[in-house]
Amino acid sequence: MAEQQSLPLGFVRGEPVIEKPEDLYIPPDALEVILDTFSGPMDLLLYLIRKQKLDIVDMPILAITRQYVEYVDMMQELKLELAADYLVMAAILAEIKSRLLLPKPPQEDEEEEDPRAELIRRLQEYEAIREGAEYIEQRPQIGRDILLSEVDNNAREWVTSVPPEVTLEDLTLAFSRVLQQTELKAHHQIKREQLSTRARMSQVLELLSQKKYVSFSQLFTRKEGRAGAVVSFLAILELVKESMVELSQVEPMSDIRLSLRQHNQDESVTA
Amino acid sequence: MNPLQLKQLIEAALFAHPQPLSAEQLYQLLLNKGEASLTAIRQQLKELQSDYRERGIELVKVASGYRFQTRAELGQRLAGLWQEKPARYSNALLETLALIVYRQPITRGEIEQIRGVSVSSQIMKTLQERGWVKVVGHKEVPGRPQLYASTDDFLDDFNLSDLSELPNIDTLNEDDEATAETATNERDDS
Amino acid sequence: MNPLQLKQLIEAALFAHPQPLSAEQLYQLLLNKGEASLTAIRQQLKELQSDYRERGIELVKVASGYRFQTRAELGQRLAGLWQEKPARYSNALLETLALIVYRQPITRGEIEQIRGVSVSSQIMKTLQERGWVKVVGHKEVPGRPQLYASTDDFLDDFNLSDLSELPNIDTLNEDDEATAETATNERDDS
Repeated sequence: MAEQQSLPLGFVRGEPVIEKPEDLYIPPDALEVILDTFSGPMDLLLYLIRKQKLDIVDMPILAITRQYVEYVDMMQELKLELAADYLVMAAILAEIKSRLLLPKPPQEDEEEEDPRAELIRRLQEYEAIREGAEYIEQRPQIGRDILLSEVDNNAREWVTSVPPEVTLEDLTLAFSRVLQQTELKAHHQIKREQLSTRARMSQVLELLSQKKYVSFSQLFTRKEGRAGAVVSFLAILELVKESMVELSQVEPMSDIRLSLRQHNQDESVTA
Repeated sequence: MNPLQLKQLIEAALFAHPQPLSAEQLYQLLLNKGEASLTAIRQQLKELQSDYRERGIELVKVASGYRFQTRAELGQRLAGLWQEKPARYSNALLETLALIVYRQPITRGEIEQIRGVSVSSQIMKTLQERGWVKVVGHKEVPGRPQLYASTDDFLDDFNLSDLSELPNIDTLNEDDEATAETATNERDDS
Repeated sequence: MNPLQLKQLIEAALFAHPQPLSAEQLYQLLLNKGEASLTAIRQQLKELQSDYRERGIELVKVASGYRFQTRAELGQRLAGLWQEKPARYSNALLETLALIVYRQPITRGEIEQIRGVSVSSQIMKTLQERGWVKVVGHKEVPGRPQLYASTDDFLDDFNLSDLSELPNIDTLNEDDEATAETATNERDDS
């Protein structure tokens, strides 16, 4: 970009403010703009170096330090909320400057001993990252340069839902959790019957929901043997006890009939 | 703007815009004055429709304008893209199921009493839709609550031929009160 | 399935699916056993890319797969379709992102050291919310700071299929002149 050389430091009442290299002067109003513009002390430092069209390795530490400190002082004077990081950098610069001013004259061929070396390395790394940031920024971005779409389709109508899997282990674990919970409670009404009895209770109830009556003897089959008969008998007793079924016998010695317990009109009003 | 550029622009706009766009909207939203006529847009829309005639998507005109959509015949095949992995059932559902299986026939109120929390209608609905649980009657107490039991489908799905094959995990053996009330047949619990 | 049918199916799937799809995903989600090979899918993807070479939308490969998208050159013109301007990211955010992308895995402390300024939590939050950055581990130094890296979503959102597509930044300091000239012109965003 061509306007790079006359890059304004900021804008005061619409007028661009351009820094004079010799005499640093920043109009107060521009400072907030500056603070927003620089992403940190490294950015400001890099800016000051480039301002003089110098390479990082040739950084004139005295001049740069003076300018940097002037910026920072100005910011502080104006009581702008200045990140402490700017002061840290000022201290680093001051330290380098003082080391350079020590009587030991710096030699051209002793680059490693240059007190600026560490800062230069950091600036170079920072500059590389700035470049990387720019590469990223210039990439075609979703939403800015590139748009995506989910084109209308009727596919969802065809999606069948797959119900979750449950294993027997999941189920027994769930049951033991329930049992543990109930054990923790002081008293509970959980009754412990053999599962076969409970299952038989369900079967009898189901039978009764289809037929009005089921004869007692129908509930016992020879095939099941003695154990089966016990299960059926206990199931019937339990059903009677829980007021789910009624037993009736028309006359002595006739077959006992099971029916669903007739529900009491008065009781059912509650709902 | 030459016809090819115009076509590309219209194509991209219709692709990216979530709602259908009419020729007039395309004209107003995309073009500066004098760049192309409405007629030119209509012409390109026609060309686009023909370009996509043999493709997996088509450009159709609906009431509010033009839009791309996938070819209807492909819907069934594309369903695979949205076929979700089965989720997991909540603990609440599993515990409810476990209680119905192990304590059937049981009312919702009894399940709630044991679990100490209310059972959502959604859970009962899910269990019944899954075919694992059914209503086998009503308990003759006020309100005549439904009695739930497990189904044959439940046995099939869990690869059981009979409920007695379920692991016995009664941990309340030492509970005297409960034992006193217990039927004592076929004791095989440890 | 003949090649044309396969191509149409892939095309429709990529148009309809909100996220990119890899050849493997297309194979798994769309096809029944024996209908077409993975190689056949790759072949059709190649053909589709060439079919769309001259169109307003293009088929590109990004990190997580293939997707159709509008041609980048049209982005500015298509902006007319939307009221809102896309967000611009601050230099601070872009520098932080660049450090994570180019110097990953990296700790927050290392980012702060290079940038010379503390990294605001807001920036890290934004980067993570966008899904561009994730924690990949901890550095085994006192405090075990988190190590950040870039994600596939970052690559997808910046139209990259691989990090190596980004220009190298480590050669910069060798040609001094060029760098010093170019890097300052980002300032005029006031």
